[in-house]
Amino acid sequence: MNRDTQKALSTKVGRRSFLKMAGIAGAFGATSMVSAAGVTRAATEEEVKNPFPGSKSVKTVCTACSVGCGIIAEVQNGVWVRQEVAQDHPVSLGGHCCKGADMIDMVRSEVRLKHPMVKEGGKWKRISWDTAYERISSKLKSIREKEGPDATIFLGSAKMGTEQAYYFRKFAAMYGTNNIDHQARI
Amino acid sequence: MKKLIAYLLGTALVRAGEQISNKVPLAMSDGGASRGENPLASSQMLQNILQYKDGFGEQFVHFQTEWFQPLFMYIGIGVLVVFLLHYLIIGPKRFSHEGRKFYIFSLFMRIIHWIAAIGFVLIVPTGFMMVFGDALGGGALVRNARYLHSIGTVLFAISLVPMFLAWFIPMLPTLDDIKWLFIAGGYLSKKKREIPAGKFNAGQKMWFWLAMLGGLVMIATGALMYFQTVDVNQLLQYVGITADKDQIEYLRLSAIVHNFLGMAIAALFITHVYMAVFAIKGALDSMISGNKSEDELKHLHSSYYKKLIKQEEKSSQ
Amino acid sequence: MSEYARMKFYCDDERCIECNGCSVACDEAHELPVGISRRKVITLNEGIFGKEFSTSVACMHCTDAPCEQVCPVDCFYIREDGIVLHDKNTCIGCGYCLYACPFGAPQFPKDGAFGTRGVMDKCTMCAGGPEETNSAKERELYGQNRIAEGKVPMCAAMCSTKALVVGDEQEVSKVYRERVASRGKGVQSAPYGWSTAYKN
Amino acid sequence: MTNHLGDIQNAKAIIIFGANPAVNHPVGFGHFLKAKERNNAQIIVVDPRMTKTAAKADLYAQIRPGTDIPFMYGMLHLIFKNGWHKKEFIKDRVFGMDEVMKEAEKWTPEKTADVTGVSKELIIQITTAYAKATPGTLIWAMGLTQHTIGSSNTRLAPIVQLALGNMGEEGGGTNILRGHDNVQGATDMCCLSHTLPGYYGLSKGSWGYFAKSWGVDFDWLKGRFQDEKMMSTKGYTLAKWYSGVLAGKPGEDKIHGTPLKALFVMGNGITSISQQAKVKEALDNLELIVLADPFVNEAAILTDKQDDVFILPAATQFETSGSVTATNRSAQWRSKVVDPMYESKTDHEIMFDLAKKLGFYDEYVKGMLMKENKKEFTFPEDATDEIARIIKTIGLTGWTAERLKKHQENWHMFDEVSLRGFGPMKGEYYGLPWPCWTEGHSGSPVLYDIHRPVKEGGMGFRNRFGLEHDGVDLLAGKGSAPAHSANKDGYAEITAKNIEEVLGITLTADEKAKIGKNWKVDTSNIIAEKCMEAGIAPYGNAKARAKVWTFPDPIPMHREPLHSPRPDLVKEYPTYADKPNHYRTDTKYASVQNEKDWSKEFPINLITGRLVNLNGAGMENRASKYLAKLTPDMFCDIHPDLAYEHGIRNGRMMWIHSPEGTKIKVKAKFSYSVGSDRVFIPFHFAGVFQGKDLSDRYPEGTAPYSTGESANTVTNYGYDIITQIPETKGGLCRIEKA
Repeated sequence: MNRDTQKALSTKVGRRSFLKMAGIAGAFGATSMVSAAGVTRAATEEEVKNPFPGSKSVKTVCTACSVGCGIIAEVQNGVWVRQEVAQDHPVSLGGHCCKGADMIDMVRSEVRLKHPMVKEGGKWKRISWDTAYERISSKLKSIREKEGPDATIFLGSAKMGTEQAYYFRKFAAMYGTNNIDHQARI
Repeated sequence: MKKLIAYLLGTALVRAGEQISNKVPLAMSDGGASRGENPLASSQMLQNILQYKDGFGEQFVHFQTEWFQPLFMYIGIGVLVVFLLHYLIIGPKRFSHEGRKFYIFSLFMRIIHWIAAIGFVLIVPTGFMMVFGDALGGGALVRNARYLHSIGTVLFAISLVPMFLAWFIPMLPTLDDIKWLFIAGGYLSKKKREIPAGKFNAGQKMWFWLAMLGGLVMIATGALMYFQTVDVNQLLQYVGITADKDQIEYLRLSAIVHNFLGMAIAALFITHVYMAVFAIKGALDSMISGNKSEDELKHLHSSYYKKLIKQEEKSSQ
Repeated sequence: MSEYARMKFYCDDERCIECNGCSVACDEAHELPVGISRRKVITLNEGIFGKEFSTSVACMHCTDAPCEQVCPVDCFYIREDGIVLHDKNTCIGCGYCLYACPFGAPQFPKDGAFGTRGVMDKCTMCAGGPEETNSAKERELYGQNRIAEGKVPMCAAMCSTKALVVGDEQEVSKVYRERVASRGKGVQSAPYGWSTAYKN
Repeated sequence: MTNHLGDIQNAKAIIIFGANPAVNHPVGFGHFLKAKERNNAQIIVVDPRMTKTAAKADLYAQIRPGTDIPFMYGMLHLIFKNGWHKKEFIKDRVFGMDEVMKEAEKWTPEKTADVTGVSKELIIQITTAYAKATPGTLIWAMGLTQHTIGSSNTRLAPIVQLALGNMGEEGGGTNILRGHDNVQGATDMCCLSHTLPGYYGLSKGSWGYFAKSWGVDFDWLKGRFQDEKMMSTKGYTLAKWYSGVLAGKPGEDKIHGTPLKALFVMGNGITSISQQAKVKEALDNLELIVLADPFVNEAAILTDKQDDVFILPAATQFETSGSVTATNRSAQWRSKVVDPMYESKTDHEIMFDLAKKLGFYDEYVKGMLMKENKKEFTFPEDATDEIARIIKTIGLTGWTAERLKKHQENWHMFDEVSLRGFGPMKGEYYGLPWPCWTEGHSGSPVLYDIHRPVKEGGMGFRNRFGLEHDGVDLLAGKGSAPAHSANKDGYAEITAKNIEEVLGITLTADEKAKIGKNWKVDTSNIIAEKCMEAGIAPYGNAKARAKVWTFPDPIPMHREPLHSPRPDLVKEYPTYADKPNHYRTDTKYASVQNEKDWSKEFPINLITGRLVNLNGAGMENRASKYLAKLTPDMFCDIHPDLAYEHGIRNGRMMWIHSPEGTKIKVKAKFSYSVGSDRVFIPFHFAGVFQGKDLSDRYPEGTAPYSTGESANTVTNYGYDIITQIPETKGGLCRIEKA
């Protein structure tokens, strides 16, 4: 079968741009755009450059492990639309393992908890934050009064930010107990 | 499933099977193939890259790019041209449809035949559509043709077993067939004479055996290409055959076989249609009503006719 | 032709650690259905010291791509930079490209009519497809078009150990030669899989 | 981690004990591979399992679980015998090495081979390769710590490095790979039951310092506690909190303190800690369970408790901002990507709201307002500054929110290998690895490095345990001070009293009035500033202790795991005596080990570990379809030979039984990565308990894409003698076909 590649190229590829790219080992080579003549309307600069017009890039750090790989998050209208590559990060050089590559999915996961819940009589029941706070604090208060502050244990997290971890420790201190721990213990 | 097969095949094969599944695959991080998932995603993929030239891959590419489309074209056009010429030069055979009728095909058989026929009517043209998909521009048209191709196959597959069981005895070769072949069934002459043939002539037998056995192969290869990830090694293991070719090789082989065999079947299918509809006027009627006229039977299936008459005489005595 | 770069993939099996970063980065970037992995990481001889190695496999965007040759509906097209793409509107999902492919790259989701096999999906080297560049339609059918944005394909950009390299043939060869030389372990003529993909 | 990931590229040899960076820290492992390419560094892996890391190694020793100490002593034996140790370094900078030498003499290659199961030749080969290539870096992770002798393991590894003079060197050091993204930060902030933030102890003095720094009255704070004694008593730990609930039940460990009634968990996968059956029982017996997580904490699924189980949707770290400390002590600023999704709230918001309800909100947040006497605070920036203001012990003074943000904005201005900054970031190291003594300090990329001045990250070892012990000087030897130091020798930690003498300066009266008692509580930061000028490390310059005289084993000693496959060695290397009141609970050692010969009934070593696509208890990753599809089922790596003995087939189900009588049902996966005397299971699964599928218990629409048995249902009893870290890497089990 003869294939008219040339024909395919001129009709299908005509309006896109080619570039000489050196996407190699972290080097984000300069891209020289060599564009071919268009058959239909040429894509505007904005369309070609940014599929999410008006989005902003936010620098942040992966939450999977302690390597601390950089992440650039593209946010459009308050929605995290794309996880970009932090190719210039000094430790990760844009690299990610599968967990890191999937951070955006963790945030957007469909199975996230969506509202506070309580188990009552073995059934999960949706409650408001106010109700949750009210019920938790009154229960904590009564346990604290009856059994003392040491009848409660606080298990914090190595997934918190440093400030949050500090405030978690402080929370236990002001609650009045040293029953506090987190994953560094394992 | 395995238990059932074990029961059917006896324990020896099962023991063989056990040895196979206890055999340690060298590469176990295979994307789940060892857990009975997609065998196409197995670690064998890597070896396949290196062994590409040794396997059917290059041959498939060669056949598909150089052979299949032209061959189908020659066959399609060739057969049609031959029959057109035959029709114009020699012309159709005409038999008297007056007079006595013989009830040849039972209702059940006719139904079976027409199921198969509808199947073929779906399969063959859609097959051609896929082969010449580029000329048709691909897309939804050819994609739907592909789906119809599968649906046709289901119809054909339904008819296959009853048809085989009902007809395979009269379809067995006889001496008449050699004679029939020598005179090419008498189709090359305008003369009306008695052609040596039983209930089915040698041409019909060829078609029958090709459609049945070839059809089986077509169904198997087609189904494999359709389902793609049905683990062939596993299937072979169930019937006691140890094989360790990679899935993709089976697929490639299937594609090659399916195309070549498809050409033969397509050719004979067209022939069959031509014979039934154009070459022998009124032949179609026997598959509709079940009756064949005495004239036709006497000439085209002379041995069978004689046998029928003899039986008649016997029963009337 | 020479005016343009010739884009190639190279996976360094001395560096690949089967972290699946490339594979998930790809799944995620193009929001692929779960049944599809445009890129797979494969490990051989797992657990055997000195013999185990891993590598990442996807469409290599071959020279004279066999998939393009065998396609019965001619849905493939090859860009001047060597990227092999296809038109999903033309594809009929027959599977011939898979049989022709040495790398097992073409994938078939179960999203056709009546839950049957749908049209083919494969690595686009993040270059989208024939739809309008960066249009919603293009993204839906083929995923991101990072090449048009001047960005590195996702898998290589996110490779954790920089085992997977993509780019102009010259550049990739340079990286390859540098690594082979610095390891001081004999010189292989070309990266793994290249002789099959690029006939050189 | 004394050095940092990029610095590993400077190593000439890399030895990895009980860590699997190729799986757990893939991006970090890239630097290892580069060391191999650039430096021709040999990678040596000592691990019970042929891991993905070992696949890239030049030498690999398949060690018997729990025998790292014998292996390291075996190495030390050869090092000392061949004179490969750095004698000057040991003399000037190490205390107690002579006793280590004495112990090492016993560990001949033959002896070591017998105990560890590694051939004599390989031990010699590995030691030679490692000792001769300097600098060499030593890596470890959970494979070394999760043992009854975990703390001894983590002491002997640095001793090996000290003997070879690899500490304080670029390309050397002991590099411990932390697990979660902010284990380092959360640990520095001491969400721990035995310390206060910055590793300040629980003494009255520390509490006093914090009360003052938080702007609260000490007596008020004391009043929050049961009494002053409990204020200074270590609490229950994550590892053994269940004992606090189950106290008093027959057969349970006794407790010394109030029994637990309520559990408040924030972002902690407690389905991934050992003794799951006990954890479940404890959960069932609590009065209140509060679980705050972005996903369902599977503790809620595990428990049979029918009432008062609260699950609160917490925001992920991408829905808030703040700093996070990487494994190399570098802080990075996370900017907020999106607002909390759905109804979720950030962790701190939940804490603040609860503090309001519990009536201590004003005291709680006051620390953020103190620096500039503000009326309102901004979280987290003001919290970052609060931490910088208070935490001196590890030198967080320089970690102001402003500096950390600047580092993030300019992360492209740092070198990969040295972390050194360029341009606007000149004179600073990326993330200001602590100690970062002052607001102008560069950060310290390599700990204990005396080749550079203190203000550029140099320092000796900390003076923490007095000036002498048993008549031996604990301060560093002559000439072993950091470069450009006013004091060339060892010196004590800096206090208001000795500052003038050690630094050779005179303070003004004003300074004297402002200065704190010592460098740890000097909120005026005069001590640190003066020290920088004089090139003095505020914490002193002392010897590293190879011998810790207060520990049960002053120098690290081998002790067999509680459940050992070698009864003969149990007699020779018995474990500790049972320890009463260990973090409020009695903890069993000898009584378990001597109960019976466990190896008869449970002949197979059980090892657990991580998978690349999951982390921790795995909930957040199993909630991603792309990650879940990589390992859809819980499985067990088993050698085909072992499987064959038990009639287990590849891909079929099998049972694993623990000595505690618990069991799990998992899929067998044939693998050569484990020998035929051990099996490996990953610990990221939950949602199935002892063969029973619990997936119907997830609230609607929250079930992850894959569930499975928790490995920690069958990990054995056993806890570290110092830290109470559970022994999950050295247990026994029995397997059978399911």
